[in-house]
Amino acid sequence: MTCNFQRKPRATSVRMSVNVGGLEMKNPVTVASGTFAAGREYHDFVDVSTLGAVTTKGVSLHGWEGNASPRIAETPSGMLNSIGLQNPGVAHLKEHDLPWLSQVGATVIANVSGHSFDEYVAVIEALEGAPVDAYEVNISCPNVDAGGMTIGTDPKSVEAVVSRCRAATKRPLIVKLTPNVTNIAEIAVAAEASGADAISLINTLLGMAIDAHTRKPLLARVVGGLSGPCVKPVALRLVWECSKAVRVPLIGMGGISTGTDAVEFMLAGATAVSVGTANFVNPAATIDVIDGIATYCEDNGVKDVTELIGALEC
Amino acid sequence: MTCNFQRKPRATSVRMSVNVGGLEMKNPVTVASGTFAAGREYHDFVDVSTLGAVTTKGVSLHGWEGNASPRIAETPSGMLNSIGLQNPGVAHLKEHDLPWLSQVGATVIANVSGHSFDEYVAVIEALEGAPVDAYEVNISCPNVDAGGMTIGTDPKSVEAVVSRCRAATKRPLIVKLTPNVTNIAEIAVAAEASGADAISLINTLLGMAIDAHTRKPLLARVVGGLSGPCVKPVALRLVWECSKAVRVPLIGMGGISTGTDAVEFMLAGATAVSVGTANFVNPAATIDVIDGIATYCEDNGVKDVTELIGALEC
Amino acid sequence: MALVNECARVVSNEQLAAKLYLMRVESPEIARSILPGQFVHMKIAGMDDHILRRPFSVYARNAEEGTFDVLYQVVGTGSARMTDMAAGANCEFIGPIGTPWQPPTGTHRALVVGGGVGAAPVFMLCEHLLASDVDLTVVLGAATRDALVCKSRYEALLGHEPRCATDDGTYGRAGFCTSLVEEALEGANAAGQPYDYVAVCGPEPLMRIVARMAADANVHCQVSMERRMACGVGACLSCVVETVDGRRRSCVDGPVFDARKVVWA
Amino acid sequence: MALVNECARVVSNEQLAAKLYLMRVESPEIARSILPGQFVHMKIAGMDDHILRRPFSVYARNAEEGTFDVLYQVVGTGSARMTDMAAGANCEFIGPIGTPWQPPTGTHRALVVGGGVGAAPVFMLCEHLLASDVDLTVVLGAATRDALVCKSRYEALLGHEPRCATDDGTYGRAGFCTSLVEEALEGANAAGQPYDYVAVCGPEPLMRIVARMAADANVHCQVSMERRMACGVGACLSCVVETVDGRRRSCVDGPVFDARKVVWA
Ligand SMILES: Cc1cc2nc3c(=O)[nH]c(=O)nc-3n(C[C@H](O)[C@H](O)[C@H](O)COP(=O)(O)OP(=O)(O)OC[C@H]3O[C@@H](n4cnc5c(N)ncnc54)[C@H](O)[C@@H]3O)c2cc1C
Ligand SMILES: Cc1cc2nc3c(=O)[nH]c(=O)nc-3n(C[C@H](O)[C@H](O)[C@H](O)COP(=O)(O)OP(=O)(O)OC[C@H]3O[C@@H](n4cnc5c(N)ncnc54)[C@H](O)[C@@H]3O)c2cc1C
Ligand SMILES: Cc1cc2nc3c(=O)[nH]c(=O)nc-3n(C[C@H](O)[C@H](O)[C@H](O)COP(=O)(O)O)c2cc1C
Ligand SMILES: Cc1cc2nc3c(=O)[nH]c(=O)nc-3n(C[C@H](O)[C@H](O)[C@H](O)COP(=O)(O)O)c2cc1C
Ligand code: FES
Ligand code: FES
Repeated sequence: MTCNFQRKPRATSVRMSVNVGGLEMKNPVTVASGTFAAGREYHDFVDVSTLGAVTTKGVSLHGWEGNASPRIAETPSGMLNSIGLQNPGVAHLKEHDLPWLSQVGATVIANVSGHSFDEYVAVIEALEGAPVDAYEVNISCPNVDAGGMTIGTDPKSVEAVVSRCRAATKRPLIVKLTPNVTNIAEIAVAAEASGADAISLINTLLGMAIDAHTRKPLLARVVGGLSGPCVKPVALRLVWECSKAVRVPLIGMGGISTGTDAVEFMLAGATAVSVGTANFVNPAATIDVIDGIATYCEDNGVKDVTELIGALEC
Repeated sequence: MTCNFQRKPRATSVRMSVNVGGLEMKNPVTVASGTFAAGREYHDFVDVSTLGAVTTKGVSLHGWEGNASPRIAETPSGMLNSIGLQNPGVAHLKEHDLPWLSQVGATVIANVSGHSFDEYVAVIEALEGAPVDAYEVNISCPNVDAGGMTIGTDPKSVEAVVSRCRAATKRPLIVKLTPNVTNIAEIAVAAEASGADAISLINTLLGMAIDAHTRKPLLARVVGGLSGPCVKPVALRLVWECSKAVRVPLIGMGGISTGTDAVEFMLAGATAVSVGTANFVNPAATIDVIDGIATYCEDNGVKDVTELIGALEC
Repeated sequence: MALVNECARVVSNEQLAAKLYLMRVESPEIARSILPGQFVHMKIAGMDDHILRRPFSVYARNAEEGTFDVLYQVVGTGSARMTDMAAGANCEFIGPIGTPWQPPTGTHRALVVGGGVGAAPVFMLCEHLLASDVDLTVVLGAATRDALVCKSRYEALLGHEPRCATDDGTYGRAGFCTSLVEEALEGANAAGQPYDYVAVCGPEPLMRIVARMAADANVHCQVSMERRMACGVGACLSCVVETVDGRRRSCVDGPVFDARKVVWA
Repeated sequence: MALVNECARVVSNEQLAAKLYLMRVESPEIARSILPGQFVHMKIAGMDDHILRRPFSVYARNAEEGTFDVLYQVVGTGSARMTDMAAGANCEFIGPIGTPWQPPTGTHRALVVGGGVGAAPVFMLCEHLLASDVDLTVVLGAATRDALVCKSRYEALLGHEPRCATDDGTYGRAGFCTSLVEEALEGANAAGQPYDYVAVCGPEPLMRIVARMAADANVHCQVSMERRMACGVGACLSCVVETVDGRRRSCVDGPVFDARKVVWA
């Protein structure tokens, strides 16, 4: 019978801050876009200003209504979602969410979506005056028909969209990649060459679930994105491959639930990490991950968390 | 305190046989190559002659010694392996395994590997006189440096190897695809166009696991192939995508442990299924899957198991 | 009211009928603050390959003793696993979540309908209505006599039997409880004492029909919408309900919705 | 001997020392047929996200009562979960697996070395050697006094204390047990009564050193090699050991190998 209210990371002597392509984070832990809304829903559990950053739910120019229900299904050690980037549009984000985030003192990464190259740029332009610390350009959502993942699987379109976003802002520009590709290194190199300051990965793996009894897919949209612990091996491998292909820092994600998981991603080459699906299981997962990283560092004589980045021995 | 010795499927009124591109199977259940050796190791648990087919471990011309240890790691609801196609060569298969399989009356799919197009053809040629019912050409192993997956990710090389194998045999030719590609349909179409009688999928997803404590990868080869229940959503999605792209029958696999899992793959478009990692958990998994399919059919008024193929409603 | 994630302890967990169980947990913060119609999001221990929480309505609570009750039906892995939880077992609940039942101010006569396990989420509402001196009619429906597991609690609360229907006719009216609802609405109208509030929880077809009847009778009606949920706190947009105002989250914009706002499937 | 997958029942499961437990299970088929050095592949219930079985050597068996014992150390998820299994719990074992210890025919004097939990897999070998009137020396090593949990069983079997060493010097010889092994080999040679068989089970560095000593003393030596295992029955090639004859499966070509064949890492 214990409750913890609005947890914060515990004190540690470890230097926890990291710099992700110009974005200063007080610790290496942010949240995966779409799993934390704009922070308010989790503020009862976690003081969101103590996170490395809050990454907001994907936002488009005028908002989208997303896909039909059911939108989720549970799968072995994971889940599928086909939310379809439901969002009320960038104006709503600016009016309702960013002021609140700014007021509580959170570091903010705005996750940007679009159905066209123009829409990505328009969203960034709309946010340029707002209190946002970095952009994460989502070219990897498997749940929308136009834009999203289709852009992120071809180096040419990656170059096109990233260079246009780059031209629209001087703020740190993070590009979020899809794992559903033959050669992630090629995509990462294209993003880097077009001006990305950092790369985040992975978005969800495209998957499907079927109810044998009804003979229907469990998701109304048939296919959806797989996330959670089950994808961690794939995510780690992709982060490791990217870390060998590019010089820009990486934000690693995919199934991170504990400090140890986060350390594994950092060893594989990530500078920061995102906690996604784990928030649904444990609403204070972000704080547990931050504290877990600190414990690992303390136990292993690591004075500065950046010593972990790419420190895998192989 | 119960033991079952050498189980066989129970009797059923359901018509269970399927035809996979010319290969007659008494029921839709075979085993995933590399998880069942050549059947003998499981014959204490399962009468292997009662399976739809026994798919043998990948074989190369003169044998390979595989990768260094450790070769496996457990991951959430799955496992990674980097066996690296260790095998004693096609002569050994012909001398020791095929005669035994033939003697017990098993239907046999020989899984064929090679480091070069020539090697694939040479293995098939070596097996032409031997008691083999079909070939499964593995162009999707993530654990070897030459051949394997590198061939299976490019439609051009798929065409090259499949058409050469096609020319070497009149027996049913199954081509096994890797899930580690951007566009599975394109690969499947290339295989079909080059003469494949059937397509099997998925081979393992490329993944990685790290021991944070030692800072080393858990596999000596760093990366390995992910299998087991965790990959089922990805496998189902790929089978469904392929079933829309090609007309040849599909053998579906990836995380199948129960009859219900198998039914899901058939609804998604598979004509037959393979049981892989589940054998390690439950050595009689194949029989449980066959019986489970029969139960599903009985409970749902399905008289012929082929009614399930592609019967997904969406 | 702030949400908490409370580490709770099972006090008792007993089978009431086929596939129907009652679990009492000690969870003082949630027991203290939960309102009728709100729910909790439960982390069931020991099913590590099933990662999501499971949402359950609160059937009753005892604020002083710091306990609340969940009436649950075994439908799958999680609910099956719950039946194994013995007294003393630990589990985690996020709560109290969602919009409570909100009878219009000045409600005099209310009709409350619970179908199947939907009888539980309306019990605290009935307590509240009686405490406010509202004239209350309760209709319960179930598949069969033995599944009417809430009847005795309602009897004790109301001082008389709730109106019951069973699909198989083994108790009360034979068939769906919608016929009882229709009669109640018509009777009240005929008597010139129409209801001013209808609350219904149960399978979606039941709620749709009752909502239609209430609309026809011009009575304000609320329904409790269940969706598959991931976060349970409004963050993930898994659980949306189609409404005339667009897609709304059933976890925090609901589960209780104005029936006229819902666009039925 | 055919392999079986036996659904067994826990008879008892008690803690012997820090992180060391003894489990007795009723599993008549395996108890009846298992040979010294063979192992079982256990499916631990209730850890559904950890799909693989765990291999354990059999410490002792009672063929009449149909039980066998496993001595296990808590090192991770599975072994931790095992500690929760109460008497009456079910679990599945594949067995009996692997090559048994094979003292050369005509063995007169044998030296058996068990390091850590490696003391368990050699116990049935010692029973066998004594039954065959072999002159037997047993050396046990452990980290600390309390971890010498097999000592009393060996005492009862031998009629005297085994030779013991503890890393921290809290019992017997201080330091690694390899010094006791060296002395035994040298003493036997000096006495003109050399050993004709050495069996060793324990951490790989210990086995490597003992194997070296035995080779130097020209004594036939067997070792028991542990590898991470998936199938446990010889099908998957997960568990290979480097040998002079190439890569061999530790599950069925071992776990007991001729020490001269092993190519140490
Ligand atoms: C706000 C709310 C309140 C609820 N209150 C109660 C209650 O008081 N008592 C009770 O018995 N049940 C209640 N439910 C339903 C309960 O959450 C599901 O029965 C439970 O999650 C099933 O879990 P499982 O692991 O047993 O089933 P699973 O194995 O996950 O699934 C079995 C079946 O149940 C369906 N299902 C799964 N999750 C849900 C869900 N969230 N809503 C509807 N169907 C679902 C699946 O589609 C599937 O057909 C409530 C649901 C919601 C959303
Ligand atoms: C033939 C054989 C006989 C064995 N006999 C015994 C015995 O009698 N008593 C006993 O306590 N242990 C024995 N072991 C080791 C035992 O199998 C492992 O300790 C157990 O599998 C660990 O499971 P876990 O889930 O607790 O650990 P995990 O969480 O899976 O892993 C914890 C640590 O143990 C290591 N590990 C996991 N599996 C193995 C393995 N198969 N071999 C070696 N290290 C492993 C991992 O690398 C990791 O460092 C034996 C192993 C083999 C191969
Ligand atoms: C419900 C849900 C919604 C998501 N929405 C978005 C989104 O709006 N934008 C985005 O870039 N990624 C989105 N993602 C992907 C996550 O940010 C993350 O990349 C993925 O879930 C893997 O991390 P995890 O396993 O920790 O959840 C979403 C994931 C989930 C589960
Ligand atoms: C230990 C192991 C060895 C494998 N060896 C082969 C192989 O030799 N040839 C091949 O085509 N696939 C091989 N595979 C892949 C499987 O055949 C199968 O495609 C994959 O494991 C997915 O199915 P599953 O999840 O049911 O195991 C191997 C898989 C495992 C786990
Ligand atoms: S369940 Fe996440 S928003 Fe409702
Ligand atoms: S564990 Fe599979 S071959 Fe040894």
